[in-house]
Amino acid sequence: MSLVLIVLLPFIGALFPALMIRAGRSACAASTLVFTLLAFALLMSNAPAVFRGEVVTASWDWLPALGLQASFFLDGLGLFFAGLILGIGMLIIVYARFYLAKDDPMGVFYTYLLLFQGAMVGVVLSDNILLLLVFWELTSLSSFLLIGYWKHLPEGRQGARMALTVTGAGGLAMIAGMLILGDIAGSYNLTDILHSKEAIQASPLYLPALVLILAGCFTKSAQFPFHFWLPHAMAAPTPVSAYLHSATMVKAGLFLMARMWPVLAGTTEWFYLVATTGLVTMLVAAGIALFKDDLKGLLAYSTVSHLGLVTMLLGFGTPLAAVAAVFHILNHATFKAALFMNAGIVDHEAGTRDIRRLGGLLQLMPVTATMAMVAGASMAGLPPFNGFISKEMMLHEAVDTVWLGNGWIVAALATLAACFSVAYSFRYVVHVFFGPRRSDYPHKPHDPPAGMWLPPALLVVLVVAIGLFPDTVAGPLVAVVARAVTGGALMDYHLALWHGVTPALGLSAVAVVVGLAALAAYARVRAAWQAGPHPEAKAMFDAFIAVAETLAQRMTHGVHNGSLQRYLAFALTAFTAVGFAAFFNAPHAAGTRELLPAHPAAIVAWVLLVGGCALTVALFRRRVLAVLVAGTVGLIVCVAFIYLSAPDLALTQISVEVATVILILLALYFLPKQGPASSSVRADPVRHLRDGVLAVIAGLGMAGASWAMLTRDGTSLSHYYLENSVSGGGGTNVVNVILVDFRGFDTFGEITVLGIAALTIYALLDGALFGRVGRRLSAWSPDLPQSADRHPLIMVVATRVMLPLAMLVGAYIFLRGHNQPGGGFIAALVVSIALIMQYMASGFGWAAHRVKVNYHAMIGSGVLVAAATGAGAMVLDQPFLTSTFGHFHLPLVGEFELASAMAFDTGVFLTVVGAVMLALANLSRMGRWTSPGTINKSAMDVDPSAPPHKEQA
Amino acid sequence: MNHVLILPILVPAVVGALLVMAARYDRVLARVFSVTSMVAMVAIALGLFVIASDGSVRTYALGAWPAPFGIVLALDRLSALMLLLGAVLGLGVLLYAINGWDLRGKHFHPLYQFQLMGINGAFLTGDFFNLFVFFEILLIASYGLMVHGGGGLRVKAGVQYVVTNLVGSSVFLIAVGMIYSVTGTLNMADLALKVPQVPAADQALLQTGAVLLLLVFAVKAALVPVHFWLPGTYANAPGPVAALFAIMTKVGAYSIIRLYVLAFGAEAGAAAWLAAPWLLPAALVTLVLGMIGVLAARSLGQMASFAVIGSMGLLLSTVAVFTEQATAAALYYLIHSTLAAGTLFLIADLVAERRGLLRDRLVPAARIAQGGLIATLFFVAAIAITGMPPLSGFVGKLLVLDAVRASTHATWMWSLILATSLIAIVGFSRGGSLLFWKPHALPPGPVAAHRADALPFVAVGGLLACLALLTVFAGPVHAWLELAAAQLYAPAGYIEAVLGTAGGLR
Amino acid sequence: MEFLLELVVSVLIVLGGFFALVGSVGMVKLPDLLTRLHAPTKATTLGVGGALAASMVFFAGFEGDLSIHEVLITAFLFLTAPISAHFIAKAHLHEHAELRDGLPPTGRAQGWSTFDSLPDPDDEDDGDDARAAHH
Amino acid sequence: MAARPPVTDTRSRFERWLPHPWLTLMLVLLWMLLLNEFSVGGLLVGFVLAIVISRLTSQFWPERPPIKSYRKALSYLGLVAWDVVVANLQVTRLILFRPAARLDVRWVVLPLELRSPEAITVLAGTITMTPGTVSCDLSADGRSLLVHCLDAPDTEEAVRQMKDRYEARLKEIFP
Amino acid sequence: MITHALNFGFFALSLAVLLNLWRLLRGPSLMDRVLAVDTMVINIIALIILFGIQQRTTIFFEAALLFAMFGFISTVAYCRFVLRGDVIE
Amino acid sequence: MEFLVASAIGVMTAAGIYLVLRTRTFPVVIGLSLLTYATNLFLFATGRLAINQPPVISADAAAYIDPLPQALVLTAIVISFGMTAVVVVMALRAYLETGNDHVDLPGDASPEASDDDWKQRGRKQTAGPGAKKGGVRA
Ligand code: NA
Ligand code: NA
Repeated sequence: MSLVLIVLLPFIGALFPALMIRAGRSACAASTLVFTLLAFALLMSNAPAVFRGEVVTASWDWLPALGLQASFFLDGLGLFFAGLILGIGMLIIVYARFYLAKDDPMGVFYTYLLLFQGAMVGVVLSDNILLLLVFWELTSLSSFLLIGYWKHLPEGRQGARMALTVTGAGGLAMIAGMLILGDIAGSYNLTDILHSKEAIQASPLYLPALVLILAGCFTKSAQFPFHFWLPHAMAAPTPVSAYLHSATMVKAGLFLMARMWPVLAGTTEWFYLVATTGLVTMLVAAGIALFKDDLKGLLAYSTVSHLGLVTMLLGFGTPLAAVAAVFHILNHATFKAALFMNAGIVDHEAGTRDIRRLGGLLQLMPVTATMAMVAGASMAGLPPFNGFISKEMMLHEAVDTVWLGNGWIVAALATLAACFSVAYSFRYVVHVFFGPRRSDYPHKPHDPPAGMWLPPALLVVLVVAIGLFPDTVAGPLVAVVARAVTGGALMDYHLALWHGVTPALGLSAVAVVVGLAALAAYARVRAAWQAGPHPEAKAMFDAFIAVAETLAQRMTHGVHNGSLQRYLAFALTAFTAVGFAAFFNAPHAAGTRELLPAHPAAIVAWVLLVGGCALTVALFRRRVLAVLVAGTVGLIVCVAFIYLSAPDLALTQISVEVATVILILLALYFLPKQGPASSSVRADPVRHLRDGVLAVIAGLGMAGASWAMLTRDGTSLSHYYLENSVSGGGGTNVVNVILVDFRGFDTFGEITVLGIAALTIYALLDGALFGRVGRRLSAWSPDLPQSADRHPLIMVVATRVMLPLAMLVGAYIFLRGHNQPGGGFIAALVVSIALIMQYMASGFGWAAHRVKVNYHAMIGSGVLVAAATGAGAMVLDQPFLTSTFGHFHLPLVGEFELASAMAFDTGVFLTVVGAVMLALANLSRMGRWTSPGTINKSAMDVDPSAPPHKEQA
Repeated sequence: MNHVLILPILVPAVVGALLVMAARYDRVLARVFSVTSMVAMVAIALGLFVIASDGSVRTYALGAWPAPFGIVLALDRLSALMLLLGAVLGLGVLLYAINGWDLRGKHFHPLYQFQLMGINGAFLTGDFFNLFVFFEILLIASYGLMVHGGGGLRVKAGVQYVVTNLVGSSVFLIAVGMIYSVTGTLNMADLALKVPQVPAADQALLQTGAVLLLLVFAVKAALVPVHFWLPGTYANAPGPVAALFAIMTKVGAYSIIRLYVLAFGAEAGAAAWLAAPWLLPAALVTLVLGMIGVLAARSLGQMASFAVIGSMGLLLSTVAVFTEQATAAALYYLIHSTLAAGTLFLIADLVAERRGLLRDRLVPAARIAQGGLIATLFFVAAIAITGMPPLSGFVGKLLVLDAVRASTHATWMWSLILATSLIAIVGFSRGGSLLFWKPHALPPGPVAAHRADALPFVAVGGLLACLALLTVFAGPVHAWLELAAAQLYAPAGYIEAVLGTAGGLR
Repeated sequence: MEFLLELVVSVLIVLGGFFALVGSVGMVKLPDLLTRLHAPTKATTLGVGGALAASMVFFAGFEGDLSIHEVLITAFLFLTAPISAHFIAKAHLHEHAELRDGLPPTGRAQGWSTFDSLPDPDDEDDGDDARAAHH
Repeated sequence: MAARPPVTDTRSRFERWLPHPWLTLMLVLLWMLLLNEFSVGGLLVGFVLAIVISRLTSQFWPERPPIKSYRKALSYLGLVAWDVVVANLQVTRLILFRPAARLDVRWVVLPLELRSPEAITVLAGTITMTPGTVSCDLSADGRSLLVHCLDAPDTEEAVRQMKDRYEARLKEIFP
Repeated sequence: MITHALNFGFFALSLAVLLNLWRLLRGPSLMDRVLAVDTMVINIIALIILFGIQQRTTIFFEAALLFAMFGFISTVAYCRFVLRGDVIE
Repeated sequence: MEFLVASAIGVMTAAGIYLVLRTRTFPVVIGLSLLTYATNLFLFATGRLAINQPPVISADAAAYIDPLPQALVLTAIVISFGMTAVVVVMALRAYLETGNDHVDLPGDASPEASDDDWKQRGRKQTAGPGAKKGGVRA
């Protein structure tokens, strides 16, 4: 369980700094330190077991179906890395406390740092490779935050994004690789995978898995050609660089290669992929490092180079190389973290990290300079420091390595890299600390406070100690780590400063000599370098991202250009094409149903309909006309419904038709009455042709489908409805019984739709009365000449007569709907339209004043009545909308029927009247808004029977 | 008679009606009604979730008419899951919205209730014409919500949204008609029995109808090439409304899963697995186009919109594999992407509300009030939606990758899913950097004050917490979803439950 | 008796069809809207009246139902047709402002209502009304 | 709303429930026509509906249409019905047999003595439905009617006929 | 005999409706077209009635009634639109 | 008869789609209503065609048409009525807000979509007797 806690502690700790910042910077740092320390102590408490050769584990089933377990294990490798992460972490925490400026949000920094720390610890302690992936990506995310910590710096933001992009991409590749690997091994648990070497290496999926996993490792560890992000991540505060980019995160890739070494290494593919990449990285980065003027840039490329070195060693695939790799990881962590902190001190105290502006700091910052010299020498691979030992081991392995049949090339290139390494290391020391003192340092340099130099000093001590007594100081650790890496392969190695005169020593000497010579001739070397081409990876990356963004934008905004016509054309083409394709992909046979003869009147109706459609299309720019003509098409459809035995449909359609016409005309008052010339066929014949072709094809499709359907017999449920309508639904109009009973739930939904439509319309119109639109409306005047009489006498009289008549008809249609064509909906439209007639004749002001009903409430009560009718059944423990009916007998009146469906239909009626009236009345209110001076109090413009010029009520 | 089944539809309907009638003038009353109703819906959904967890299918015959003649509601695990998801998202978004958004136009609360009524109905109904009705309810309520508050672009985008959906509704009816014309039924369970019996001569009509219906659902689910409505709609809708709309695309996905496994699944004879060849390529293209859109987005809302499109592509490509395992993975991803997208839209609104005329456009501007907190929330939401660990997006992606392994198109799917993840990461890091980091590079000016109300942050935080829970309890959740998928792929239980529904007294 | 009924029904149908046709022919044949207006208002209305009367007689005579509800439609059409015509004429006059000069004077102080309004607008006294929300 | 006093109802209870008793009766009659069959139940429903509807709609027709003589009104209806048939024959003749160029189209102004809006409306309707005339407009003060004649060589005669035949009779029906 | 009369009726009314269509196509003015549609509606009512006689059913009565009512209302609405622009003011 | 109905559905669909693809909201609305007619007729036709077999139970009826499609169409008509109303009003609001009735969002695709003809119209005083009268106050 303590393993879980080790991983969790940093995450738990991450909550505190950000919240504790008010308690002070030191308290903040202290809390961070405490959690790290706790974790470190826990880790160390497990160390003895590990050194005994045990493997400590902890596990919790997270997502068993996937094989994702929150399981951790601690072996030598894990212990080593976790120790590194937490140990250096503590130093960094202390260092950062002094490094960060007053106005840097320190709490946030420590939070990020702890998040990162937790993620890293998670990576190295995960037993489950899917869990490892989780932490792996978390390191990318937290490092993104850390690199971008100084939000105001463009380099910081860009560096963060670049790092995230590159490592994120690698991480994604690794997901695939891990999933393949787990599939081959049959488990995602490392402990299982590490025992499946044969199965894995024999699998045809070995190479893809390897490549994908390596993609993750290489990006994370900044291997060529993915190395470029690391130097740009140096925009981060130096503690971050020291921590992430020297000691920990970049080593995650190395860690994973080491972790997987037992199962993945040893194949040709592994060797050529890993060793070559490492070699190239080592060489290229070392070369670049020599010419970096930014201290951190130099260190960054140096880091890349050293990471390449380790990678190469791992790639060699021999146990000894693996030991060397592990040892170099340790050594590099010590001297490089020290150097980063050192560079940070220089930057902090001298005010610049530019080597060209530095020099002569030896006397001013003696402590700093001393540390730089020791750590730098180690980096250069000079004895008696730890860097020397592992470099020797590396050269030794390199000499033994045959690359594509060539026995010397690896050694030669490794030596060349070592030359560069010596040169840049010395450049760091000499160009910064030696030489004449300058008078133009941005700040006055001096050694920093102890809190800042003590952490690197501690590392420097380690550098020396390991260098002098490698076997004592690091031996047991390296042994236990190496055992973990190599899977316990037996090997014979000896950590020591002096191995006698070996080819490696000779190569080392060559490297020192050549390196120093290069530094001596730095000016000329640099000139030569500058004469050559240097492809700048960042520029290429930026260009790549820019191209990607541009392409993405072109594509996205080119396709989604806000054009509804295009959207609809796409959609309709899709519907048509898919429809045709589906139809012709499936078997089909012509129908055999006996056809109905065509009544001559039906043919005439057909002519009318086709003519109406054609005319609508031809006249679409003359809008009133288009409404009128399209209305005739609707009329013919009504007639078709009548002819084809659907009286209810005809009644509904005609009612809806009129309400729609009134609504459209009301809206058209404000809209342009004529479509613009630019929308005419002449203005854009191509588009019209295109649309026409699409329309005709779609029309043919619909006609064809209709024909196919109409000419064949089919089964249906109709018999049930016809049989049960009277006995079960209490009505002879089967359509109505379906509507209010069998499928009353549809109708309940349908009236809700109407209610919502009205509410939406109300909200839309009400919102138009205020603000900008409201002001526009107030300033608006009609765009067509208006006749003088607004409320003609004859019309007023006519509508007065019509209103009771229409209401009577409405009541009639309502009451008989259950047994004959009709029903609540149609009745509601009849009544609404009759009411609207009053508005039309006598004006909004006059009519609205006389309508005492609140239409909102009417809609709500309609829905409620329908719902209550339905819910009434629930009281009797029947399902919602269960209907009941009964025949009653009263003297005189005779027999009559009462059905709960009537109550339901009342709900329908109320909702529909409310909805139609709310919509239409509010639409007409808009018109009043534009000319408020014309509110009428009297029903008609002039009443000749009234005394002249006297107000009428 | 278990009346709980009708409550997810009845409660919002009644509350919506009451809101129209009674609580119209009183904002406090309206909010109390609305929130109470949403809490009730969460409770009801939880209850139904528990009920459905025993693996049996519950039915509710409206009007006591037996299926296939009457309309039957059916509750299985999938329905229960969707109801719960909708209710949780709905509650979160409502808590966000009652901080002022609800007052920017009329009738926000009733529309909201009706919206949920439509969504819940779509998840519960076992009748595909009734499904049409509930689609229309949720659509028309969404029209109202979409244009809530007004504004030129919003209303114009609203027109586009409405027109597109009206065309979609027409095709819905045409497709329903084609299917009815050869099978003579509207009940989905009955359809599952009728489809295998459709003679060869009628197959063309049946399959055309089915494929058109698929395309209609694809419109709702924003699948290429019928996805065009989404970016304009979501990016221009009020923030909370866009957040609620995150569940609406899932209605399309739900319908596809429901109908094409039940009625056009293994037993469907000549029409077996009809949807797969159409769905998979379209979904993959959607995935790519969506994620590319994330990179190209000009505003946070747009970015979230394209992320929704991309996630729908991922979701439906997984569905298109049509295996139990893939469906379970898809459902997990569905829960995740709904909550993540909803949260992201709310965050976009938090930003937009604080940046004046710039709204959430991806251009650097002065720092905003509560910027740090919002940036953190954004970071978490972005992690979720791009599928980075440790949140549910990552788990979902792993599940999906694992589940589609057996598909013949696995290589393609893997490559596209992973590559588009990268694009999304690049896009979101770009957006976040621009919105939250770059302001620090500008000369510091006064930060426009903004009410630091807790409620919106509670809402966003609550939704993010749901994502965290979804991650932590991925194991049990996925186990449940596997059962849900297994239930889907053994449709006999559903069919028997629906068609065996007694007709009450009759 | 049956023959007589049949005859009556047939004659009514034929007359109805004939008048309806005449109305529509007139609408096509006559030269301008105002003259065209005469045809459908009268002939077509009578035509449909004939059909309705035929229906009434038919159902009363042959089906044994006393079918009188056709009266309602007839009455309705006779009430509305002149009003439709009146407004079509007014709208036509308004659309063709040039016709105004050809109109005879009203013989009153005011002109025709399509073109002229009363000088004293007696009914525009409260502009607040429109602003008052109409719920 | 403040500017306008509420529409106050000063009528008696009888007037309120039966604001237009004749209208109510008319509605009952129409209801029976709609039902197309006689039953006591239907009649009762008709009465209830008629009363409710006339109560509901009375706001929209506040002034009772005062009809002085229902007998004369009925005979007027008969007259008009006859004239409609005649009118149709005339128009048919004109349409079918008279070339359009030979029509003597004229405007005629009919000064009105009628004052009640209902009466004017009925007159205008009658004129439209009867021989060769369509009423096209009212004067702005509602006291002249503009009539379009399809074939009226003698406008004086036309005016006289309209006044004598219809307006005079209407004056006896409406005040 | 009624059959023949009906045939004539159908013929005459169909022809009438076609003539209405012709007027609808030709116009020239909006009001001409409104008149054409208005007349068409009335002719269609007659057709419906004759169809009812032919089929011996009164089930289409309400349709005819509503056609009459709504035909009138939409005609008036169009006229109002032309006269005032605002159908309800 | 079947051919007439099938071809009518096709014609209305074609006309509807053509109009739906126009650049202004108004023809789009008209197109939608034509499309709705086509859809409703199609849905109705799924019950196949029959003359004088209305689904009203009566003693002397020989056969009945399938009533279910009719009920479905009724629902569809009502719903599309609500939808049409909303789209009309939304188009109106969009016009009031943006000053044009173009269906496209303003952008590169359609320059016209950013015009504001409302602005120009607001200034133009329309000479009409009624308009004049509106301005006079007693
Ligand atoms: Na319905
Ligand atoms: Na009905």
